[in-house]
Formats: sequence, structure tokens, C-alpha cells
Amino acid sequence: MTQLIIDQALVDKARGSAQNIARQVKQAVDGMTTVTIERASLRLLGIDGVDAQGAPMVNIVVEHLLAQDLLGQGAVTPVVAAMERRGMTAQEVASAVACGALVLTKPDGNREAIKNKALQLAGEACRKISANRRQREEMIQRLGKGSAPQLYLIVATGNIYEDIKQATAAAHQGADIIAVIRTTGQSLLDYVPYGATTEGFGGTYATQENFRLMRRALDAAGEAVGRYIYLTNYCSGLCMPEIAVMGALERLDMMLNDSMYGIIFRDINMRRTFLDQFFSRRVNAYAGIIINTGEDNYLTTADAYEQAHTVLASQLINEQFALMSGLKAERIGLGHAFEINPDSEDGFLWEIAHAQLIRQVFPQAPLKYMPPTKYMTGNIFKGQVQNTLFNAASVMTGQTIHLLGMMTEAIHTPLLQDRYLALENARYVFHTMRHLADEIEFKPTGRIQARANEVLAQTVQMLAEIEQIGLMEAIRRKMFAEISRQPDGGKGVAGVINKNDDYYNPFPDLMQGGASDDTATNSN
Amino acid sequence: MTQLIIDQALVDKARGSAQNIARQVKQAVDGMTTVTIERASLRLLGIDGVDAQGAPMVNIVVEHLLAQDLLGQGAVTPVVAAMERRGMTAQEVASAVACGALVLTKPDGNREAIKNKALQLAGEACRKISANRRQREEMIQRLGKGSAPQLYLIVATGNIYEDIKQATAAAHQGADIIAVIRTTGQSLLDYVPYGATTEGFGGTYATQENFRLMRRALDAAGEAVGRYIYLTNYCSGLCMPEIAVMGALERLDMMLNDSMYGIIFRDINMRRTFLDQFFSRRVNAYAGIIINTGEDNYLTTADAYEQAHTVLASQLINEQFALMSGLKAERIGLGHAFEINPDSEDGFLWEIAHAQLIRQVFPQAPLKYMPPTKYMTGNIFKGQVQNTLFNAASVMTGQTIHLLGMMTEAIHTPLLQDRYLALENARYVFHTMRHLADEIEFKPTGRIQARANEVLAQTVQMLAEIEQIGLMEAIRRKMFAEISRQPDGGKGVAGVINKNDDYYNPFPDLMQGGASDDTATNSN
Amino acid sequence: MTLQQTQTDAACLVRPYGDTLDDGVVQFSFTLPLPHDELACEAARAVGEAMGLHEVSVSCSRDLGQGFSFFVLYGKMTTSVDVSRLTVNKAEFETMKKEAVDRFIQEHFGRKLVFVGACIETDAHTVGIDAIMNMKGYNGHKGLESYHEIQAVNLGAQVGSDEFVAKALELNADALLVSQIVTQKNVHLANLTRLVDMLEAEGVRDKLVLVVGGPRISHELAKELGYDAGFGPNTYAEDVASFVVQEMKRRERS
Amino acid sequence: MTLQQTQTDAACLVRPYGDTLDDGVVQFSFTLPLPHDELACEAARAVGEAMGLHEVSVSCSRDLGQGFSFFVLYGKMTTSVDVSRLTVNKAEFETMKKEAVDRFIQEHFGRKLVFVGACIETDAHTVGIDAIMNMKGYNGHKGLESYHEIQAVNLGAQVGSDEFVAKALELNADALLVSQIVTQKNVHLANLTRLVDMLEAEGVRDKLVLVVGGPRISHELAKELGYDAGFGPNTYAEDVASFVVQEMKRRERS
Ligand code: B12
Ligand code: B12
Ligand SMILES: Cc1ncc(COP(=O)(O)O)c(C=O)c1O
Ligand SMILES: Cc1ncc(COP(=O)(O)O)c(C=O)c1O
Repeated sequence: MTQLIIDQALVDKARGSAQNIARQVKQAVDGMTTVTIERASLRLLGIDGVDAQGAPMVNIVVEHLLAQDLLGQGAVTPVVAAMERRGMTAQEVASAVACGALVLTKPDGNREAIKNKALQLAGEACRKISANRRQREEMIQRLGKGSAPQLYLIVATGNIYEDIKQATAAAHQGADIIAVIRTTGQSLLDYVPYGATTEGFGGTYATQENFRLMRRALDAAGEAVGRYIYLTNYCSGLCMPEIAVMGALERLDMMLNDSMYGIIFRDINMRRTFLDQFFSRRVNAYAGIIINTGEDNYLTTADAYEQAHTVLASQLINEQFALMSGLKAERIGLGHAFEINPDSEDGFLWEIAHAQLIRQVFPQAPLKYMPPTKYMTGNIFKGQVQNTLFNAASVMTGQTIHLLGMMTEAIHTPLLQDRYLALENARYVFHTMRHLADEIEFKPTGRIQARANEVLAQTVQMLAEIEQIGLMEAIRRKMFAEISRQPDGGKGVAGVINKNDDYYNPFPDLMQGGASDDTATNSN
Repeated sequence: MTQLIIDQALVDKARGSAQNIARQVKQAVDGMTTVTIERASLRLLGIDGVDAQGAPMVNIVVEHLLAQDLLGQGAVTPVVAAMERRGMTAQEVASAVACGALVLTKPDGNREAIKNKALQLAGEACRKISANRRQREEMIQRLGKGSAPQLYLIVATGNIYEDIKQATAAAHQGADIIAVIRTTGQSLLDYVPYGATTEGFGGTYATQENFRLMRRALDAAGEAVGRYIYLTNYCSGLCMPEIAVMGALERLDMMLNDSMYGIIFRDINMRRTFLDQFFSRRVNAYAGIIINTGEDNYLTTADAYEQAHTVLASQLINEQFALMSGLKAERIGLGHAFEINPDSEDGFLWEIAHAQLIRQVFPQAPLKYMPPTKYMTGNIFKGQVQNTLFNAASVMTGQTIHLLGMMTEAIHTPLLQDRYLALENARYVFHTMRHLADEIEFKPTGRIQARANEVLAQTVQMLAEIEQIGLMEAIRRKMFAEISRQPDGGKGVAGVINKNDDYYNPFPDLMQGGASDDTATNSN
Repeated sequence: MTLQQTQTDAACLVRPYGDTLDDGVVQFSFTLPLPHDELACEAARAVGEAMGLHEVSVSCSRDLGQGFSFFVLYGKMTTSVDVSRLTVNKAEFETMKKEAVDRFIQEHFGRKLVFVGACIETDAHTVGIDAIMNMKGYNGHKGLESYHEIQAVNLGAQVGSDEFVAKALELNADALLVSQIVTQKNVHLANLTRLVDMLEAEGVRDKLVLVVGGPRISHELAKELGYDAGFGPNTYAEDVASFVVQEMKRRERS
Repeated sequence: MTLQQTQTDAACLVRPYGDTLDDGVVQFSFTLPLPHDELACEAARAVGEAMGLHEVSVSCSRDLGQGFSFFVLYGKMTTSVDVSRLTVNKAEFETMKKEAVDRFIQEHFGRKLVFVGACIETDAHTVGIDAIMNMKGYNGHKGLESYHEIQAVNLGAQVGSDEFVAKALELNADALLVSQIVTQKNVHLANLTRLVDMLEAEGVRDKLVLVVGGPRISHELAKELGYDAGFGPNTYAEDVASFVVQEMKRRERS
């Protein structure tokens, strides 16, 4: 692998700051939970489905608990208590609550017995997830998987059945990873839609049934092409923890999952986001899922040259949050993007400097590299050229998860042929340049080296400053993506709940440190 | 500039062999001339035009001399003698011969006086050419020219007036060099067509009038865009020397001109080709024209990986022939091509190794780098990708004359839009990678370095072998482009004439060593 | 407002140009839901012919799997388009510089005008509306926030139409600037129609200058949907500001 | 020889596919001889409409200078093509392996057959005819020179029709293999016609199997020009050998 000369002491300093920043945040929110964490926990207990009006059962139960002022102790114990009391399944408890036949109360009986019961039920849920993880590992063992940079393709028809057709064709054409893009607006829904759906805009609803249908199709495609096909979705937005649970249960392999994206790009409340990301990452860690962070998005609103250091700073913070939740370094897919201005002289050099710097600062991370989007135009022929250079940068700097650029990026979500042409482009470039990264060195006195040093130095400084003022204040000051958010503002703030002293939720502890038989290093 | 570690002793050895090879050939043909060399000399004396049947005057005169068995002494003295005798211009002599009014004879009068007269007339011709050369230099001084890699574009409509439209548009879009492709079949015509033409197939006839029209248009375009636009044509085929003269008179700037191309690809007789290339290169040298050699063509019939060393060997031979004719190293545009199989793993590495090796073996040469053609397909979108990598290879290895790849290469000669998109592709790549070549080094223990060593070693060996067997035998043995030609076979063999003892032609000596005020290093 | 008409008298026939006038050369590509075989290639050619092209040739065909095939074709158009009969639909106004807009407002209205903007409904693409409204602007063209005589209020992303209308009423807006970037399954049509309906229901539609912009928005479409003007790619703050002030003046007169 | 017909009974309507069945999406691009302005964009859209497309949108327009503009468009085709009514025109034969061809010749003719090939007239692209005839072949498919029962004589590039016919007579050729790569300004049509005329003038046309190949040659075109078969891209020696021997046998019978 090509090497830049990097001052490890600076890297350590930056990482130290990031650790402190993440710890401060964790402390600040430790006494709180959120409605979606509680709903996610109920999903793990086995509650699913919707009522006649389409409201998910978990929402009904959690709102019921909120109304009874019971959520501060967590949703798990009241439900388990009712299960014990009535001899019902969790789902039956939910139905009873939904039709008004049951009112949940503060558990009065033996709290320890209820906790034990909860722990036992939670253990069963964990075993299901473990089994999925093992099945993934076995399938990869048997079928193999794409070699890095792995080819990551999106489908975005809005209709899960069309998505499946296109995803299957993509797998046959060479895709290693399929991401089902989510419909616009879903991230701001405070519930997860239900069932198979065919009506999304620029993407398809993330529902458990859609996950299941696509998983089945990709398993079949994987068998046919002799390569395990990874499935990706969005563990993001107001229902981040619930989607983590759905993904764990349906054996998704990757999740877009960021510690700050929702705050910055969806104006979701900060505390809510920090709480939700923590819970969902613990689930993802347990499920052996690779997360993809969203720093690439910064460069769609801010300039890739001016703001390169904000990407690296954010990645270091994201890394610390992820490690804290129990994710292994090998599953932290930090995101960045080839958004350098095509009109800038030597722009490719700056891009290489940045991509290589990130590669070396996070040697174990399965880096996710996003294609040019902002500077793509309706000129599809030029678009092919931009994507070719992106592909070249990726293979020259040893990126891991390579999101394919579409020549029609500025026009529409990908057509079948756009995806084919993108795959053909990347496959050719990767193959013909396969070992280029091993062959070239950057001049120690050169521009690329100097640029990498500069970005690293700026990053160290930025993180030192954030360590002083705190992350929430930093976001308020537009330090990421040039967007400002208020610590107490944002969507979903009402869903942040103070925990009572008797708050109990078996899952975070049970899932801590991942599953004991996890083999992170081998499986991705 | 990126550097490979190259054993200079090996390079010297190869070059030494090539010098001997070229000398042997020169000796073998020294006692001969060709009909087209004689016609070219008459053109320099001022004979032009065609008869009623369209036969060029110079052909009529030379055939007349052949018929009189007078060509062995050269066409110049009989014509000059007639001019003196009759007080006619050269053109009037030709007309008189054409209509049968005049029969040329062995000059009987004072041979020295005639030679002196010839020398004087030849001096006038040379001054015209010098003036063109100086005008080019002045214009470049004033307007500047494209920076390397210079963008070289072809026009090939078959109609000089459409060509002009397209060439002008190309100059406005960024082209630095315009080549007017010649119609299929012209290379095998043993005469040069006359006048403005509109009826070519896959190219336009090379005529002096077409040269003039395009020169005028490109001068205007150059003034408009503030950049001298180079004009290129084909100094190749059965009339190579005559085209050299036409180009010198009409201020072309570059010529496709090779010492072996005609033999290998057009089955033109070997001796004829060697004689013609010598004469024409002397004219080109005098006119300050940059030649482009044709080794790129080898890779359209032979494999670019297997036969890479044949390209280098041929370039070394071409270089020696050119130096012998008086061309300066700065005007020897050796040709090669990005014809590596796109399906080969690490193909880009082998291509870089070769391009960089050539760059270093010929540090002063304005290398001409040809785009992928053989592996281009009807898939224009993939074609854009192939051309992007070609552009990248060019800027990474410091090539000089960069022939733009067309995405429609496998379909048709370029449309207006194809040329625009090709220019856009190259301009973007060159700009965004401008200093990449300064930034990267190749690992001394790496694959690229090893490949370059291998090609160089094969070249040394091949040239040593040719030094033993002679170039004509080497060609017979298919050593270039996997094509075999017989030393005594081929087209135009009847046009090779033994010189008599009294052969006289003032031009080669007059033009030897180029013009005294030539400033090769500055002007290109 | 009337449409600007670009009309010349005589017919002016044009046809695509490959390398010779009127050769009619067109490149096209598409996918067919047919397995990749010779019949599919024939079908591809037939598609070209159905589009009225001649000398249609399939220069590339590829198997996309799952019963789909991709084609690249060239063909020649033999009919022509009469340019003299075409009209360009665009909002009728003169673009003025920032300073001129400010002066125009001082002269004609004698008060600061209020522009409220948002990316409405599910759309979260703020870069476009920011380019128009924020101080920084776009491509060196300052945004509306930098105009002395304009109070520019940018509500940002995913603003519901109800919220937007409420804010407009609260601020006594003179102009509403709507941005719509996502057009997948024509979601923008639904969103834009919803907003107009709501403004009409509130009885304020005619009191406001209502404009919409986005990369796939044309003036023609905007008019059809009941907006005063539509702005496409490469719009700058001065364009929309000029239109709004001139439109307001026009309305005063009438 | 008759044409092979691929026909099914029921109508089978297809239409281009973007991301949803029957959405009809087509990409196209072309240049117009118009200066780059809004009217030119309108004209580009009109070209799309003249091709019968709906929802035509110009996604890119560029100034090419000299009064030319380039456009990339997308549009939707609303009509369909009936695949059941299409026919695939190709030579009627079964491709046999090299060994099978040799055996076929032994069995049916009992002598070596003579195939003479050339790239005729101004065309100098020998790679195609070499791929068919030379020992080495193409893509791992050996050429005709490697067939025991075929005497393959490849005359190479730029062979005049007269020379070619003379050689064919001299060698008593069974089949003539003509290659034509350059099609600019339809030069191949002139060349190919010239050869047939000459063979007919010599009275030998019917004694020979006459085939032509090249990247832009179709069987249909070849037949129109009076050839027995035409071969396009991706042809190998065994294809043309199989055709020739089967055609010779067919003629013997009739
Ligand atoms: C940046 C970007 C994003 C960012 C947005 C960040 C932000 N804060 O804005 C992020 C990453 C968040 C994003 C997300 C999504 N995006 Co997005 N995104 C883009 C991208 C790359 C660039 C858009 C852009 O910023 N252009 C630059 C601005 C300056 O141009 P503009 O918007 O056209 O604005 C100009 C004019 O149109 C006009 N204008 C615009 N608005 C207005 C308003 C008025 C009043 C006036 C006068 C003028 C005006 O003036 C501006 C300046 O000249 C495009 C692809 C592309 N290259 O175009 C895709 C694209 C727009 N996105 C797309 C999609 C589908 C999405 C998602 C829905 C995907 C998903 N399902 O998750 C999400 C969700 C977003 C949502 N809910 O809306 C599609 C839309 C397809 C379509 N035709 O509908 C595109 C085209 C990409 C693609 N091919 O799929 N995206
Ligand atoms: C290599 C090449 C050359 C080489 C040729 C070397 C040689 N000895 O053949 C050189 C560099 C000399 C050359 C020169 C020219 N070329 Co050239 N060349 C090409 C190139 C790059 C590849 C052609 C090739 O070798 N294909 C590979 C072979 C195996 O494929 P194929 O020919 O299609 O053959 C297969 C089938 O068609 C079939 N087949 C072919 N012949 C036959 C015959 C029979 C009997 C059968 C059964 C089958 C068969 O079987 C073969 C195997 O499957 C193409 C561009 C491209 N990528 O296609 C341009 C191309 C063909 N050339 C072109 C042109 C215009 C020229 C020139 C005329 C340009 C000029 N004015 O100088 C010159 C002059 C040549 C001349 N007088 O004919 C154009 C033709 C445009 C057109 N549509 O007419 C092309 C398309 C490039 C372009 N876009 O401008 N060229
Ligand atoms: C981390 C993350 N979450 C979510 C999304 C998708 O956007 P939305 O918020 O609309 O789901 C992205 C987009 O790239 C992302 O990076
Ligand atoms: C040196 C040289 N001469 C001539 C030509 C052109 O071919 P033709 O022989 O048809 O003029 C080429 C083609 O690339 C060439 O390299």
C-alpha cells in the first residue's frame, strides 16, 4: 500500500481529543432514553405489526406508557410484567393495549423476577441475532465475497419489487453490495412503516418486510453468482434504533449509521440523536453489521478542499462513538467522498492526499468512498470521465467500500443501464489498475504529502477546540458542513425522556462487547 | 518528472545497434533515386498543376524523362537546361512537355553552368521554406501554443470545406493540433491529386490547395483563440517526398512520416520507402516540421504487451534515420499507443511502464501518444472510460503530442460532438492531474520497474539481431507488427531508379543540417 | 404576464448534424426488457425506426441479465424541425444588478420587501434555495440576504406547506420562494399543487408573488401549476429579485 | 436460400425500460447547427418530440462554437414495438467445429476446397480477414489455414477487384471471402457492387460461393448486393467455413 509519511503523534493527539469529546457527550445524555429506543426494545421482545389505522404496535404501546407517565422506567418491564401477569406473549400484550383491553401499570410484583424474565426474553432475541450473524459468516465462508474495493450499488425505484429486479440484475453484473435507498421523508417519520411497499419517492420505504424480501432475493442471487451479496439500508433518522433491530433480525449486512448526520442534515434533536446512535450501534455491533458513516454528505454543502479537515475530525469522533458502543474497528466504515471541484488544477492530487491520509489514519476501517455527486452535471459523457477518476482514486488509495458513481447523477435515480455502465467502468478500472497502489510512492517533498500534513494539522486543531467547547456547541457554531443547529432545538426533541432510577433495559448490557463468538476480522 | 531507474549502458547499446542498422540501409540504397523524389524536386523548382486529364505536370515530366531514359541523371538538370535554353520558367517547360511541344534531352551545354543555375533556383525554393519556418516561429512567439500534452485532433469528413468548419470549431474548443486525415487509398496513388477536393472516403485528399485552405483557416482560428494551431498531414505513401515539399511550402507544422510504415502497412517497396523517407525528412527538417512516426500502428495488429519491445526497437531505428536526414531530436515525434488489452489485469501498469520507458529513452523527443483504437467497441460509454485512462497515462508519463481518443472510434470517423467530448475529457484529466507526474515515484522493486527493464532488455536483443541480419531481412521475418514483406516486392518498385554517375540534385545538400537560423529547441 | 415569443418570419428548418449539414445523425441508447439475442437487436433497431429514424444501426448491445438488454444506436433523422415556429417560454423581466434592485425598491415601494423561502414538503435539498437566499450566494453572485432593501427569510428544508403559509402570513411576505429538487415519480407536482391550493384557501394567493425554482423546473411548468414564474438551473439571486420587483410594480399599475 | 424467420403467434409489445416496465425511457444526444441559446434548447426538445417522444427533457446543452450546439436528452417513448412481427435475417446454416467441417468436406466433396480471401479496393484493414483466414485465427478460434481440407489463400489488403477475380480463376476457387471495413460515405457499397459485376461479366458468379464480412456488414445487406451471405462482428472461421460447405452441398442437390 502506498504510504504517506504521517506523524503518528499528531494522529494520537487527534484521536485522544475525539475520545474526550465523545465521552463528554455520553455523560451529558446518560440519564435519558428516547421513544424509539424503547420501541426498538419492544421490537426485540417480539412486538410487531400495525393497527387498523396503520400505527405500529410499538408506537401504540410506547405512547400508552408515555400517557401513563411510565416510560421513565423503560418500556420493557411494564410489558414483561403484563406478560407474566396475564400469561400473554409480548404481541398479545400490545394488541390488548391497542384495543384498550389492557392498561399497563408500574409493575408491582417481584421486580427481580420481572427483570429476570426480561433478561431471559432478551437473551432469546440476542440468540436470534447471533444466529443471523453466524449464518452470514457461514455463507461468506462458503460463497466468498467481492474483493476490495467492493462494488456498492443503490436501487431506488420506490417499489420493492422493481428494486428486487434491479438488485438481482446488478448482482449478476458484478455488484458486491446493494443498498436500498429510502424514500424521501422517511427519516422524519417517528414510526417505521409496515409491510411490503411500492410507493416511495426517490427511494423505497424501509420496512421489515421489505428488508426480508430483498434479503431473500439477494441470498438467491448470491448463490447464483457464487458471491455473498451484502444488503444495506439506512439506520438513520428518527427511528434509528428500531431500524437497527429490524436489520439485525433480517440479516442486513451494512447500515448507514452516523452519530451526527441526523442533527446536521435532518435537524433532529442532538440529544435524541446521540442516544439513538448509541443504542443502535450496540445492536449493529452485536449483529455483526458494518456501519457506514455520513461525512461524505458534508462535502455536498461545504467545499471538499476547504473543509477536508472537518471530514477527518468527524470521522475520529464517529469512530470513538462507535468504539464506545462496542463496534470493532473492522466494522466502522467511515465515509468520505470524491467531491473535489473538477475545475481545480491538481484537484486529483488533493483528493488522493485526502483519501490516502484517511486510509492511513484508519488502517483497519472498511472505508466507504462516495462518488462525485455535487459536480456531476447533465452531461453524462463527462460524468463517465469523472467517475473513472473516482474509481482510479479509490483503487490507488486502497478504499474498501466503493459506492458506484452514476453518469446520470444529476438527472435521475439510476436506470438499469446506468448501473450496468457504472459497474463496467469500475470493474475495468479496478482490474487494469489492480496493483497500482503497491507500485507508486508519493514524493516526500511533494504537494500530496504537504497537503496531507496540512489537513492533519487542521484536524488536530479543530478537535482540540471542540474538546474545549463541547460537541454540541461546535455544531451550533457550524463547524461541520457549514450548518448550524441548536442544542435544544430540532425534531424529535419531545421523544427524549429522562430515565427514572428504576429504569431497566436488558439489551445494552446483553449486547455489550458484541457476541462472544463474533469473528469481526474474518467476516468482513 | 517521474523516473524509472534505467540502465543507460543498455540504452546506448540499443542506440548503437540502431545506428548501424540505419547506416547499412543508407549504404544499400545510396546509388538510387525514385520517381517521387524527382517529382518533388521539380515541385521545388516551381512546377505545379495538372493537365486536362488531371495528371500532374510533375508526373508528366518525370514519365517523359523515364521514357527518354534520362531520369538516372535526375530530373532537375534536364529541366533547368531547357529553362536556360528556352528562357522559360519551370512551369512553362512542363507545359511544353505536356503538350508535346518540347522534348527534354541530356543537357549538352555547360554542365557546371546548369548546375549553378539549378543551385540558384533551389536556393530560392529554400528561402521560401525558410520564410515559412520563420513565420511559424514568429506566430508561436506572439500567440503562444498549447502546453504539453498538446491536444491533437483529427478531422476526416472527406470534404475540405466541412473539415475546415470542424477544425475551426475544434480549435475554439481547445485543440492545439489539427490533423486532416487522408482519404483511404491515397497512399497508394503514385501521384498527388490537385486542387480543393470534397470527395474523400474516411478522410480528405492531401492536395496543396487543401493544405493552403486549411492553413489559412487555422491561422485565423489561432488568432481568434490566441494560440498557434498546428496543422498536420500525412507525409507517407508513394508520394512521400512530394507531400513533404507541399507541406514545407504551405507551412504545415507536423507530418506523419515514418521510415518503415509504408513497407509494413501499405506493402510499398522497401528501397523506395527508404529512399523517399530520407529525402522527405531532409525537407521536413529544413522546414522545421515535427515528424510523427507510426509505431503505434504495430499495436493495432500485434499485441501491446507481447510486442512492446518492437515499438521501442523501431523508434530507435526511426530516430537514427531521422537524425541522419538532419532532423533534430526535438522534432522527432516518436509514436506509440495505448493499445493494452483492457481485460488484462494490471494492464494500466504495463502501459505506464512502457510510456515512461519511452519518455526516458527519448528525453527530448516530442512523443506522440495514440489513444486506444483496437479495443474500442461500439459501447461509447465504456469508450469514454478507456479514453480517460489513456489521458491519465499521458499526463502521468509526460507525453508531448496527445492524440485524442474518440468514444466512437469503433463506429465512425469523428462527429462534431465526439470531438468536443474528447476534448472535454482530456482537458479535465490534464488539469486535475496537472502535476501528478512530479508527485509519484515507482517502487524500485515493483512491477512497473521490472516490466520496463524487461522491455528494454528485449529491445537490445532484437536490435542486436537486426544488426546482424539487416533491416530488410528483419522485415521479411515479420519482426515488426507480425507482417512480412519481401525486399524486392511491394508497390512502387518500378519507381526506383539507379542513379547515373552524372546524377545531380541540389536539394539534399542545400537542406543538409537544416536551415542555419533554425531554433528547434525554442519552437516546439 | 405574457409569454415572450421568439419568432422569425421564414421557415428555418434544422436537423441534427453529425459531420455534414443535414445528415441528421442522432445517438441514442436504451434498455429493452428482452433477453439478449439477435431478435432483441432487431427490436432495438425497430425502436429506432419507430422514432422515425433511418439507417438505424445498433453499435452496441449488452446483456444486462434478468431478461434485459442494453443498446447503443446511431440513426439518421430525415424530417426537420422548423425553428421559426418555436417559442421560448420564460418569465418576462430584465435582470438588474443587486444595486439596481435595491434602488428600484426604494423608488417604487419605499419600504423593505419581505421574501420568504423554503424547500417544501419532503424535499431536503437546501443548496439551491441557499444559493438564492443566503448571504454567500452562488458562483460569486450574492444572495438575497445581502440586499439592503430585502428582508430574506430562509426557512430551510422539509418545510410543510401549512408551516410555510403560516410563516408567510406572520411575516407579511411580499414574495414566496419555493424550491423543489426531487422530481422522482413527479412528487414535486403534488407538493407544488398542495401549496397553491393552501394559499388560495387562505385567500392570499393574489397578494403574493409566488415563484418556484429547481433544476427540473421550467417557467412553463410553473405557470401551469399556478405560479407566477419558474426558474431552472443557473439562476442567481438577482434574477428572481428582478422578477419579483418588476412583477410587483406591474401589479400595482393594473 | 431462404431467410430464417423468428416469429411467434401473439403480439408481443415492448418498449424501452428505464427503471419501471413500459416507462419508455430513451437517452439520446445530437448536435444542432444552431448557436447556443434558449431557442436552440427548444429546438432540441422539438427534435425529441418529432421522434415521437414524450416528457422530453434537455439534460445538457453545450456550445460547440461556430454556430453549433450539443445536447443530451431523455424522453419517453409511448408507442411500442411488436416483437412478434420482427424477423431476424441471417444466413441459414449450422456452425460446425473445425474437425466437423473437415469431415464434411471429405465426405461430400472428396477434395480440398479452395477459399480465396481479400480486403478489396481501397480498404486496408486486414485484421478482420486475417482473423478468419490465418492460421492463428481469433479469440482462440483457429483460422481457415489450419483446416486440413481447405486451401486458404489470403491476398491481404487493398486488392483490386480485377486482381481478385483473376486470382480466383487461376486458383479455381470454390469460395471468395471479401472483407470490407471502411463504410464512410458508403464506399463499401461501391466496392462490393463492382466485384459482383466483374464476376458476372466473367460468367463465374454462380460457380462460386461469394461471402462478405465486416463490422458493419449484415446478411441482409449482403443479399441485397448479390452475395450469398454476410457476416458481422464476432464471426469466426468455423462460421464461414460451415456456411460455405453447406451452401455448396445445397447447390449440388438442386
Ligand atoms: C447535494 C445533494 C443532496 C444532499 C442535500 C444537502 C442539502 N442540504 O441540500 C443530500 C446528500 C442530503 C441529498 C439527499 C438526497 N437526495 Co440528493 N442530491 C444532491 C446533489 C448531489 C446536488 C444538488 C445540489 O446541491 N445542486 C446544486 C444547487 C446549487 O443546484 P440546484 O439545486 O439546481 O439550484 C439552482 C437552481 O435549480 C435554482 N433553484 C433551486 N431552487 C430554487 C428556488 C428558487 C425560488 C429559485 C428562484 C431558484 C432555485 O437556483 C439554484 C442556483 O442556480 C444532486 C445531484 C446533482 N448533482 O444535481 C442529488 C439529487 C438531487 N438527490 C436526489 C435524491 C433522490 C436524494 C434523496 C431523496 C435520496 C434518498 N432517497 O435518500 C436524498 C433525500 C433528500 C430529501 N429528502 O430531499 C436525486 C433527485 C432525483 C430526482 N430527479 O428526483 C438527485 C438528482 C441525485 C440522483 N440522481 O438520484 N442529496
Ligand atoms: C486497426 C485499424 C486500422 C489499422 C489497420 C491495420 C490492418 N492491417 O488491418 C490502420 C492503423 C492501418 C488503420 C488505418 C485506417 N483506418 Co482504421 N481502424 C482500425 C481499428 C482500430 C480496428 C479494426 C480492427 O482491426 N478490428 C478487429 C477485427 C478483428 O474486427 P473486424 O475487422 O470487424 O473483423 C471481424 C468481423 O467484422 C468479421 N469479418 C471481417 N472481415 C471479414 C471477412 C469475411 C469474409 C468474414 C466471413 C468475416 C469478416 O470477422 C472478424 C472477426 O470476428 C478500427 C476501429 C475499431 N476499433 O474498430 C479503425 C477503423 C476501422 N478505421 C477507420 C478508418 C477511417 C481508417 C483510415 C481509412 C483512416 C485514414 N483515412 O487514414 C485508415 C486507412 C486504411 C485503409 N486504407 O483502409 C474507421 C472506419 C470508419 C468507417 N465506418 O468507415 C475506423 C472505424 C476508425 C474510425 N472511427 O475512424 N486502421
Ligand atoms: C448516515 C446517513 N443517514 C441517512 C442518509 C440518507 O438520508 P435520509 O436522512 O433522507 O434517510 C444518509 C445519506 O447519505 C447518510 O449518510
Ligand atoms: C506514418 C503513417 N503514415 C500514414 C498513415 C495513414 O495511413 P495511409 O497509409 O492510409 O495514409 C499512418 C496511420 O496512422 C501513419 O502512422
